[in-house]
Amino acid sequence: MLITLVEAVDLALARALREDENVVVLGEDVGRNGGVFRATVGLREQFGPRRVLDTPLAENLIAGISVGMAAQGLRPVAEIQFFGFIYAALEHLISHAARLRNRTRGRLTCPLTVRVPFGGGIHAPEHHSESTEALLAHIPGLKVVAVSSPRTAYGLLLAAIRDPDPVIVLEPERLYRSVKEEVTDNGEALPLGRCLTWREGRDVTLVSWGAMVQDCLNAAAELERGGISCEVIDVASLRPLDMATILDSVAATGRCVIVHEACRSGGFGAEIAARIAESGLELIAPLRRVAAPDVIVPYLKLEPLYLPDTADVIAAVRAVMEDA
Amino acid sequence: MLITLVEAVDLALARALREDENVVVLGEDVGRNGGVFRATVGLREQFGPRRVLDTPLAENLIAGISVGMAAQGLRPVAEIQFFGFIYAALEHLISHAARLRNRTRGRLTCPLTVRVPFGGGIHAPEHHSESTEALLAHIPGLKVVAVSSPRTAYGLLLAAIRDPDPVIVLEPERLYRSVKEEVTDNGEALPLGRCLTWREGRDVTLVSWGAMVQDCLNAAAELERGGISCEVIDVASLRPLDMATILDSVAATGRCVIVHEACRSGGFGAEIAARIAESGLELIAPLRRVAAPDVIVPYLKLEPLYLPDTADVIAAVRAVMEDA
Amino acid sequence: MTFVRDTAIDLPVHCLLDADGQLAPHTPAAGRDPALWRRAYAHMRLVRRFDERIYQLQRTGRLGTYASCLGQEALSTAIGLAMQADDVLAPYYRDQAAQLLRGVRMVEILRYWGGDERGSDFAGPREDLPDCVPIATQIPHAAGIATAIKLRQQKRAVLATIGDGGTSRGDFYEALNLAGVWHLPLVVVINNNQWAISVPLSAQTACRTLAQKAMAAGIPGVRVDGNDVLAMHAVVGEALARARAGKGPTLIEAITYRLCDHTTADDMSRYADAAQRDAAQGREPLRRLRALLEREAGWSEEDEAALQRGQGEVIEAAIAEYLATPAAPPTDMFDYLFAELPEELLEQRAALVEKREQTSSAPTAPAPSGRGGE
Amino acid sequence: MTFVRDTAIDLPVHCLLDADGQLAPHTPAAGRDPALWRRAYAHMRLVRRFDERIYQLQRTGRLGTYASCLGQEALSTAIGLAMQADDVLAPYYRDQAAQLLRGVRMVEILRYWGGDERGSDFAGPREDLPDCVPIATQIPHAAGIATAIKLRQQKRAVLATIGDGGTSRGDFYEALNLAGVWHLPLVVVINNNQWAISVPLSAQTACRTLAQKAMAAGIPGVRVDGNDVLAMHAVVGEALARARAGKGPTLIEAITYRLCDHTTADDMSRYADAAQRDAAQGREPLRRLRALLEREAGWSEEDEAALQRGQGEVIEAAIAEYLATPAAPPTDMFDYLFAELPEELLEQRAALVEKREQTSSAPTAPAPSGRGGE
Ligand SMILES: Cc1ncc(C[n+]2csc(CCOP(=O)(O)OP(=O)(O)O)c2C)c(N)n1
Ligand SMILES: Cc1ncc(C[n+]2csc(CCOP(=O)(O)OP(=O)(O)O)c2C)c(N)n1
Ligand SMILES: [Mg+2]
Ligand SMILES: [Mg+2]
Repeated sequence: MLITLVEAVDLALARALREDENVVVLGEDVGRNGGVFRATVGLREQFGPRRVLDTPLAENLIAGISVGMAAQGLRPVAEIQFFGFIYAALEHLISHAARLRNRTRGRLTCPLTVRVPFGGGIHAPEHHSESTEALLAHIPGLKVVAVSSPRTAYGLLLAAIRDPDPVIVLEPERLYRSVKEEVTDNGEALPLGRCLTWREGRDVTLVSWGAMVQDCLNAAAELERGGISCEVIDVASLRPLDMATILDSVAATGRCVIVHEACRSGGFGAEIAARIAESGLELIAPLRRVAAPDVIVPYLKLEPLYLPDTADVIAAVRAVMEDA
Repeated sequence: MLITLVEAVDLALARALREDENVVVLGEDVGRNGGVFRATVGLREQFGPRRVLDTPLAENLIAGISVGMAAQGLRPVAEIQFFGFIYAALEHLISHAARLRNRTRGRLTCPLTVRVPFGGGIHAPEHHSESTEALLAHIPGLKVVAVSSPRTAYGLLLAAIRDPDPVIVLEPERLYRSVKEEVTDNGEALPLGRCLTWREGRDVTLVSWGAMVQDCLNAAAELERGGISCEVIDVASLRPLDMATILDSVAATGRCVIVHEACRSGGFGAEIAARIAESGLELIAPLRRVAAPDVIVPYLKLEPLYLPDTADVIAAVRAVMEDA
Repeated sequence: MTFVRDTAIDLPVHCLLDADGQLAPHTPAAGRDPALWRRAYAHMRLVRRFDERIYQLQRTGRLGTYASCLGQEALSTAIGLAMQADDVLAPYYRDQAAQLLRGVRMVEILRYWGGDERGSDFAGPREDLPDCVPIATQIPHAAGIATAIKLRQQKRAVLATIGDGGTSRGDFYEALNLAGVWHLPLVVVINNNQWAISVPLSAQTACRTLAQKAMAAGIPGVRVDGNDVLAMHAVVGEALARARAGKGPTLIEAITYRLCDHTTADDMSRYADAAQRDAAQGREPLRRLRALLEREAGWSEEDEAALQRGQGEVIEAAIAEYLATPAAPPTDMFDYLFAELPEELLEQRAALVEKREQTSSAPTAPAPSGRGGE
Repeated sequence: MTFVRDTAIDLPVHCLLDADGQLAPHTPAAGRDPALWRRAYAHMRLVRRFDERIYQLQRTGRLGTYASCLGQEALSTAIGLAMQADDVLAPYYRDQAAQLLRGVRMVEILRYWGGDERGSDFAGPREDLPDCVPIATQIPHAAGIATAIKLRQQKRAVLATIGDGGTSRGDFYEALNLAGVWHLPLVVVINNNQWAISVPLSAQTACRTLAQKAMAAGIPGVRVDGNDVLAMHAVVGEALARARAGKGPTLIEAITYRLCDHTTADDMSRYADAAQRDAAQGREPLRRLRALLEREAGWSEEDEAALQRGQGEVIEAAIAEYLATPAAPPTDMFDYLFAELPEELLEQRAALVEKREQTSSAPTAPAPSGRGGE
């Protein structure tokens, strides 16, 4: 069926709830309300209030109880309403979820999924457009995936829920309703830890995740017309990172532009750039990053100028083509 | 006088308390006890309980009230007892301290200093040896400095306290008492946002911060005997980052090894590597990073094998010398 | 014998002006002053009208997501009336009424909700905190401000507001506990409007009252009818006076009802029972104060009409000023980050200027807001 | 009239066995059973001796920083005795007594404090949480476990412990509030040992009692003499039975005194008054239970000597096993990170193996601990 990204999330959640009685969905407004983004619509009605829990308003608590639930073998799927509110949950994610298996040498584990809408572009209030995923991607013991379309949302979310370890799933807010795709509800997960190459190309490798994948695809289509051929890689899984796919592509094209919505410095693009630099690959032109500037996400009036966009990607590709 | 790093911290705090009545020291056990590391010894006796405050046990609260105090023009100097406990404070640091000036277009500001012992090597319990400074270095609106010796502790801490914006000061636990240095209590701050070049060299640029600076210096001394000349740069200020000094050095040596104690992937070394890669500098050999592996800091029995050390730095330098 | 017993206590709900506009016999002198009634009524009326207009602006794409304060004007008005100029307000996002009384300009409020940081650069109350979005985090800030005031031995108070949902977050308890042990000049007012977006109070806590949460901090907790501006004024006034006089903090639970969607991005009909809302309508604050005014102070239809006419003009002028606000320079996003822009960022700032020039057609006014989450 | 009033309540401190070893007349039958007295006494004696030996091991560099439970053995022993095997314990770091009763082995405890993760792979209580270092974070975990139990409609309870300092952290309140509203089978026991490192309770909160913090969650709060193992056993037993029976959560404040430095890295003399500590010595748990045993159950010097001899052997055997523990393979730091090691990390793992081989002289036993902070 042709559905939006948010519908794909809902579909995957329903599938997961159906196939495993240990799956429990929890968070603020996920039950009666069906989620502020409508990602959990109908789940409470269908699976009942023991499977879909409206929690009190406390992100630290949501993460903390999820760890305890997971230690008992449940598979909590927690929603943090917006990425800007995940900070209060970090202690439990970093100091506990990521460590429970290691700390107990495998006696207790933490099969937890945390879903978080991230990124800007929906004209939301302050703190509703953050994308500081680099904070999570630095933490040993966490897996971090970013979806970029209805299909990847369905497949990666299912993979995350079935994974025996904690996985953070980042869902780009501005793609929730803006793209539709044919999704078959066949229960097939996408693999974690694998890049997805959406477009093959000869001249430049574009590496991206989340909402910016769409900008990369748009840019590639536009550049094609001017005779520049871009390979578009959707990192999909920030950690574990499938660097082999990226390096193979960059080895072939000799040029790389890394694109993310988060602010530049210390963004996860730096890690990819560092690994390319360490690899010793001889590039035709120095790699480039397209990213937001190192400033606080502005309120909505200035947000359009802050967010990197298709034009920025195109400009960067042109620049690496000229650099050589 | 010849003093340890922790004594230098104490000295700088006393100086700051003396020179500005708005300076207030706060945290867990900083008063009556003089701090669990003894970094605040004597301050409560000297400046009284209105200037040196023992808070209840709550890192989120410490950060939160510091924002409020700073908004009133005080200059709170908060201690988070160990870096592993800063996670609970992140929401206030990221969503408020870093943003107050911007959010109010300069009406309210946040002249806050947060001191945090970080890093391993003191055989402490779990969570007492973390160095996830990359989380902070990614946040627009925060300044992040790492001290590496008694003198830099004194100078950078004073600079941080006098700075009109929030500054996180990272103090390496294993250097607190292991090195002594001549420090003059003259109230002279070191500049924020400047690398410190501790040793000049021709062949390789070593870029590091915190405790690893000592390892780099040790490695450089050792390598010198074998005829390899290393330039040792102490980044000192992760944000703002003085990339010019690093790039100048790397341009001259043509080789770079970035050294940090934090785990490799998504560590702040990645940002430095990315900027070198973007710079287009032609290196003689690909840059390398020396870092901890991407695993959870082990308990003390395995910690020695986890921490990067002088031997790792030497090995990396030898490797870049051979790579060419 | 059993050791584990219920330790619930009963706290009365203070009310001076009942739902029918009858004044309680024990109303203190201040609450009997028709000048206060008129001032409070006029302000609540202004806020309600302003709120409606903001809602319309949002619906026509001239403003971002907006959180209405419909039906909750009394509590915030009482706060604004009870506070002194040198007290400090740490609001959440339904405190339009208090903010206006403290000197925040309408156009500033419009700019804030319109997505313009300049809206929080209040010309008036320079020390007040801006609206706080991350729930409950304003309470530690308020405690920090109160700490500064206490350390400096000033006779000022800090007042922070929070929703019922916000009382579930650690920030709230941690800060109240500190206020207790440091005996801070802090008043925390809970707007218990019965909902946190879609989560009803009964799913938020097992406490029969939110005021009793004060006991976890060893401080007084008081319940008051938040739709009764006179009781609110009396209670908040007393708590503030205590704070200023060094008598320590107070927690106030003000009982209201959210007579509107959570924000413009919400649809209350999805989760709320219409009958409950209708019942709450009967307790809303304006009607009852108007009844009192009519009965006891000769308030007439003409008075009402004149009031509304005057207010309409004020509001429209503010809206016109808002809509005519020149766009902020995009470089503002760099220029208020630090006291001084680090060299590191000069290049990025220059790149922004360039991008701006290339895309001078870029929309700087907000596009109509879609389903922006809450 | 005034509206703001003190809302303090008085909660009695339950005590059955007083400081002189006298049994209260209202002691329930279970508390009158000499078999319980003997079992509790023997265990507390074991724990005290074990604790002393661990301290010595730390001082001679064979173990990392250690948190003693000296003088607080009763509370944890009572917990261990009152819990059923299929209940779940979420301990903090002074629960050696309860852990041992639940089947955690001495050698596991030694390994944990010796800096070896394998110490938390309990052979015994597989569902119990390991020691929790970040203060108060175990309380939400315990609430999560209780949620799982409740969702699965099992008749089990979860018991979590926390220090008095820990009650200042948001985690504590957030989780209690949830336990209240979800009616979870959770018992939280506060070891109110009067100190959080150097911070006395009076600087931690203005509350007269910590039990009253339960009122912020709408759940029962009980105070008990934590050095009275019989009262503790009765209260904890009742709370656990309630939890298992679906009657909801309980908060228990157990009043003790930390008769030791905070940890081996601390020096209490820097901040604590020796006289206060001496006074507390008179209320310590072992002496009073022994007085009861001697008076009412014919406990003799010979009984005592035999007990101590037997226990000494058990402890020394555990220590010998600890010291003979083969070093863990360094690759363990990779091998328990995830169910399956991601490819990404294979190279790093190989590098570690190589480094290990090159530096086979690397110390794997801990060097003597310096001033390791707390
Ligand atoms: C930390 C945090 N989590 C979630 C949100 C999203 N959110 C905005 S308002 C709200 C409900 C607040 O309810 P309440 O505190 O009762 O205040 P009310 O809106 O009812 O006045 C939520 C969950 C937020 N702003 N901050
Ligand atoms: C989140 C966090 N902050 C700080 C510390 C350091 N620390 C360890 S124990 C302790 C005091 C705890 O006091 P209390 O809760 O009363 O327990 P007690 O040790 O007295 O039994 C502190 C501050 C920590 N472990 N975790
Ligand atoms: Mg509410
Ligand atoms: Mg204690």
